[in-house]
Amino acid sequence: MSYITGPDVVKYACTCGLLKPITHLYFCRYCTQIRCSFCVCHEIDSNFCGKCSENIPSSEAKLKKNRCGNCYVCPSCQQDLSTRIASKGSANPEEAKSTPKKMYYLLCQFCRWSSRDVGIPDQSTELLDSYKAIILASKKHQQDKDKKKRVKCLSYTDRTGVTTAAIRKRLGLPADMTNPMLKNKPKDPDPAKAKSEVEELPDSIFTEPLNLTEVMTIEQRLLQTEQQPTTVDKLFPVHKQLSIKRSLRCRSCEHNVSKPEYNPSSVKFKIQLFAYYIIPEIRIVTVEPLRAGKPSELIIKFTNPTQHQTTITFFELNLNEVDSQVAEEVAENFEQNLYLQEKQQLSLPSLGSLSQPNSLLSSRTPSITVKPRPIEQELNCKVEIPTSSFILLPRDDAAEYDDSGDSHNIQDDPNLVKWRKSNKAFIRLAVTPNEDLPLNSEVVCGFVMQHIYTNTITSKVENKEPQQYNHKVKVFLNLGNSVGSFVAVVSRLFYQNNFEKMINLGDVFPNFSAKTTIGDIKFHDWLNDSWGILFSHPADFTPVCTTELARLLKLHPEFAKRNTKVIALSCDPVSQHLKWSNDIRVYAGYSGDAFPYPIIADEDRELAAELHMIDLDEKDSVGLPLTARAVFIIDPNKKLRLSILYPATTGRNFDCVTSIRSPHHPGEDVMVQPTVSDDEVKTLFPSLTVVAVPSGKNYLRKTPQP
Amino acid sequence: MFSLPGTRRIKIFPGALVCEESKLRGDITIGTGTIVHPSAIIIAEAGPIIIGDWCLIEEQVKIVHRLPFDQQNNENTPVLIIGSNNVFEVDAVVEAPKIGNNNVFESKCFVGNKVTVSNGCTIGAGCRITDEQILPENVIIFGSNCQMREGLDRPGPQTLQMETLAKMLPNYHHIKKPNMKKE
Amino acid sequence: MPIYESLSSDKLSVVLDIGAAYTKFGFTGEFSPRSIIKSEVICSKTKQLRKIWDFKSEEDLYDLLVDFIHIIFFKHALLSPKDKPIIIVESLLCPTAFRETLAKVLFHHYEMSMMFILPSHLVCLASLAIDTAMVVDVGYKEAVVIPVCYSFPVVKAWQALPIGGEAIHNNLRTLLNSNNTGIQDLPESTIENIKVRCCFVTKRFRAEQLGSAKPEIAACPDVKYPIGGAEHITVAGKVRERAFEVLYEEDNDHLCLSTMILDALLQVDQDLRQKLMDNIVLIGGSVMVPGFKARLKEELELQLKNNRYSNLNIKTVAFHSLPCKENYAGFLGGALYGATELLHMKSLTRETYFKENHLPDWVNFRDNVQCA
Amino acid sequence: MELRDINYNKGEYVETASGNKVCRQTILCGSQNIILQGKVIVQSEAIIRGDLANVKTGRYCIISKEAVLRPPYKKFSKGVAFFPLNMGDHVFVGERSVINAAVVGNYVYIGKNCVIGRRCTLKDCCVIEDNTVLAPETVVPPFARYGGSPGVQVGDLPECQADVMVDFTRGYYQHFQPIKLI
Repeated sequence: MSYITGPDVVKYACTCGLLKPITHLYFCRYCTQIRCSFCVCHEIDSNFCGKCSENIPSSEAKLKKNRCGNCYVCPSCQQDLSTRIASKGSANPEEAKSTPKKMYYLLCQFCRWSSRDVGIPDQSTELLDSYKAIILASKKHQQDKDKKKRVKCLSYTDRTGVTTAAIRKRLGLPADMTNPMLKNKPKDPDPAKAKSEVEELPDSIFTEPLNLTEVMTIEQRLLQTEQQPTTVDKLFPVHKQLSIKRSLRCRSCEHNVSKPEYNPSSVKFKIQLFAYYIIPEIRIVTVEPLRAGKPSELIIKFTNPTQHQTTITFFELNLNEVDSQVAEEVAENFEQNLYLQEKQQLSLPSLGSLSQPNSLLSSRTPSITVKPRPIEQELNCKVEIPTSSFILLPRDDAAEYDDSGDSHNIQDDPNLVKWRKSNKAFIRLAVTPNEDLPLNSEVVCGFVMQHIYTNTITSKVENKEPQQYNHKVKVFLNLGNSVGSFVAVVSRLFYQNNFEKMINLGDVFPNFSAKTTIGDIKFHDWLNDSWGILFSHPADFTPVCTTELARLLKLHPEFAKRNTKVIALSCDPVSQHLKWSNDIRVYAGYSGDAFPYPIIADEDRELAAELHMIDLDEKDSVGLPLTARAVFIIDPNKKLRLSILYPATTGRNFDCVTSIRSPHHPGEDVMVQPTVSDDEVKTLFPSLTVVAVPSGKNYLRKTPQP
Repeated sequence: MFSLPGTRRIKIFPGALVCEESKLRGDITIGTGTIVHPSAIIIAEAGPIIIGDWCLIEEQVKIVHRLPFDQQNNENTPVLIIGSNNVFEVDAVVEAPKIGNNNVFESKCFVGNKVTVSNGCTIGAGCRITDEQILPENVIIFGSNCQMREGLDRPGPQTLQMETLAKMLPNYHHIKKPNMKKE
Repeated sequence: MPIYESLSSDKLSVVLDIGAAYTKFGFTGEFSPRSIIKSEVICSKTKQLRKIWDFKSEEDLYDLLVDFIHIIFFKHALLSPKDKPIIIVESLLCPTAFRETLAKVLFHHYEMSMMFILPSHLVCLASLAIDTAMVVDVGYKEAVVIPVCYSFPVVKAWQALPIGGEAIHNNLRTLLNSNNTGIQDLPESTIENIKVRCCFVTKRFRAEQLGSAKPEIAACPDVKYPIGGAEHITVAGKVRERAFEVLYEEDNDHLCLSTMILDALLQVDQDLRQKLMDNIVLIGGSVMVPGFKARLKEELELQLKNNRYSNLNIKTVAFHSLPCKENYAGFLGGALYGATELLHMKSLTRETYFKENHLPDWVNFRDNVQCA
Repeated sequence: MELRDINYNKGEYVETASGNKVCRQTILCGSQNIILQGKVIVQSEAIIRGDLANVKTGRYCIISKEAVLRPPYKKFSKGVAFFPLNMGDHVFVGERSVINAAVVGNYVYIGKNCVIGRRCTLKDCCVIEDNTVLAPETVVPPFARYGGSPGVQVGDLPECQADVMVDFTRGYYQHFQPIKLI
């Protein structure tokens, strides 16, 4: 999956020093080195049209300017055009009996541009056929002429491919010699005349309104490179650009590492030395939350893609140590190349025109090997390198259909191998992010994997046994982001049930300062002497939160009536809050101008941690926990009166919160607190009614709402 | 929510093919020849919806009659009139308050409730039109940036396709019975 | 007819003009580029679209160019680059870092056989068959004026100002932001499209009027420009007419497009001045806007009456009309030159490059000595 | 990353003898015209319009939630005909994607929320990114990565894409497990 859509988390180091996922690497079995698209030589194998899937010989492609003769792209939106048939009655009414002519026109099915838009008349097949016939005839004529010409003036140049220019170059003629062109120049072209009159702006531009649908966009203009018209009535279809199939060649040994089949729609290859088929694939299965300086368990999966058993051994990865052997080899190669080229160049003038020309000397000049570069990846996590190695069984395609249990009997180190099935093994490793790793940074670890590469092609006849090599690969794993220290603290709090530090009901609510949508505030100052409701939501632009906040928006007058200030909180920045509050207003159908209550932006989750309203199960896109849905009610003495904590997934009913602030619906009777003694009650609430309950205790005492 | 049972408020004219598996809510009138595929959703929330003749409404289409917030709570409930020969392709979401004739709403387009659609418009696949505007006739909207161009003429009606569908669909689906007489 | 033969020969070589905004690519002997593509590439490391010219270091540029040249050859030219010649059209003011990295990419990575570097100001005259002209190149990043006298670019007279497509875009963005509240961060591609679809170079008196507090004339009609399907902005008539004014308004040093041309003229020998002014050639994508030439002529004639330039004694000003679109004028010159045998005589071969490990450059003393 | 287990409620799915897992909350019209070759997963609220024409999928196909497979139609002078929709092996169709293609090759990955226009041909080994809109009758060549609206080629795929897709769809099938009651 990750190869197709997700980010590449496991990367292998190519010999040239670039890091790539295994799918993008090649393995040259002649050099037993990893190669990638950067350090191999690309060559064009064949040209084809992506629309009609037809191969086009390179000579024809060149002639047609690398475009397909039959397929067109839309000048308006650059999609392929479809050919439509329109039947048209015969022009002569007398020939009414004749079958209606089939007329063709081009239509873009995406933007509905058609060749009729720009007044290209519909084409009949006969016309097209006749044109084709003319073209064919002229081609044949040309070919005949070419043939004749060739026979007639068979020259030395034709036979050897040595042209006068090449000889002149070979001889190293001075550059300032008279230009041979001048001799042959038939006539100097007339120099252009500059004009002092220039094209003035038409007056209509100042008065006529502009119809945007008639003016082309820059992309449309540039598609027609030669004319670059500006108005849509000059949009003409463009022939479709061809695509290519390419083969890849190792620069060191000149062997192909990839060569596709000729057929454009085939996905098979004649030569396929892909690393994915040769080198064991590594995937991350699970990794425990990573904390700076703390070891975590990492489980990775190895898959053996080959038909041969292999043994995997781990080594420490040291980035500073240059792979000396490779570097030397390459340097040598490089020098050799230079030497070779120099030799060629020096030897040629002396050999003169008698020797074979350069083009015949060798079909290819040897390639220059790409210089390896240091790997640009920092490691910030240590891997405990296992001392033991393990065996990876060969791949068995039949086993895919075999549902019965595994019948292997391999003695595995149980600390290393967690589980194995056919050619796969799940390996347990211990990783420790560096002590000084900052919060929420990407954790990358690496190691060297050695596997056994079995070369099945035998170079010598007597040596029938497949050769085996130990091949080492540098592997880098991106383990995701480290969870920060404070989250560690919070999670420890949660895990150890250490709730002493939590604010209890009746405690003074912390006087924090925070960034909000109304600017920076100090909580107690903001409250002044009213009641306060602080509530948190997991994230902006989420459905449940929007409905909650919208409900609150509607209820806000009710709170205001009760001398209660409302403030919201989440981990999103202020800018997000502001945008979102517009959404809420629209959703709630709120008519007021300003958003009536502020929203705190607790981006670093400090407040959330302090108030213990983190939901460890809900994480944002970078893996940081989100705030839960908490509600705190604070009285004018800044004491916590009530707290509710819902998980992020569950919405709250804010009508309920209103009722907390005044436990009954408006107009209904209100309960009197049991702490108020009966005597006091009578003085405070003269219209008190006591509800009789079976227990005989007078705790249900009601009074009309004050 | 509704006091009347849903079916009684749905008026289907003869010749219309409305699959049972479609979801129709509220006061909806469906004209002659219109085909509603299974799992299409039509919700008349703010007021009645009248769909004209020969409209094609494919799967997952959502036609919602919902007013913009600033027009809600008005006393008079406006009627959403959708003209004839409109095509709503798979997963198109249309909330426009007024739709003319011969329009094509391609797959996954979204037309907001501030957009008035005239005649012969084509809303391209995946286009999201929400800005308050009246789409001129024969306009074609396409691409990720909702580029506009003027068409030569209105898109051709899908009568041929609908004839085929009218023959095929009753073989496979339960069709809601027309409950209106021809006018 | 060898000249004809070379034009139609099978041996086509790639001609490349890597501009700051757009790259013009095509083959020798052809009259228009095969394609004009944005000079940007998806960075293999960050997976983000990056402009070639916004490179951070030479190594960074190397990687960007490798990817970019790959696209040119394998998506457009459909040609294996190994052992093929290439023609590069570049400005005389091209930074050394860029040139050398490009040479390194072409010779080391793509193993091209030879590289023929042509100065754009000179070669664009090939299609006009003239040898003396005042060449004004208004590109994306900057406008560069270099007089060419008898096929020799008078480099000492060069003038350059950062007024080009980018400056116009920034100006347009500011103008749009000031009368469209709530819409910010329009992508540059949208700004560019607003520029080419709505804006034009207005006449001088109109520009002055519209720039004043109380214009006496009505600006051209406003345009309602949709941004996606959810929003639209109003491109006011004033904005449409004033977007290009950055090119003509004198900056703090009293420099603008017209003064650049005349300042360059001051550096040239007296006898050549009138001839140069009778042969002004405008190239670069930014000069293609309607009204550009007319306004420039107006401005030049006005400046010539100014004290600063009165001793130039210029009577007439005349412009050439190129046989091609101005944005690929440099390319066309390269394609013409590249089709001749000069390609094999004058170009830098891979062998020489490796031996000398040096790319000839006019600013390099060593190369100048050789020339002399 | 290795795939995590994808759990489903056993009661909601029907498993056939050939290993197809089809959700009960799907709309399979004209089921006699739908051929699922085996080990195919059809998730909830997916729509397959077998009533219009034959729909055939290969082995190891995944039809995600709310995806629509709809045979394309073609206009002729005499009327409209619906064409069969053929899908190869190892194809993944993302959530809410609408497939009107005529042919979907083997080893094809179609992202979420895509529109594949009428009579498109997706050749073997191609990837359609999320939210792509392919115009009708588009041909996507092998090893191409398409994206955007209108869909254009945005990149190339590695040569081993076929095996990557085989591995992905097989892995998906293996990880698509009923919830185990503890």
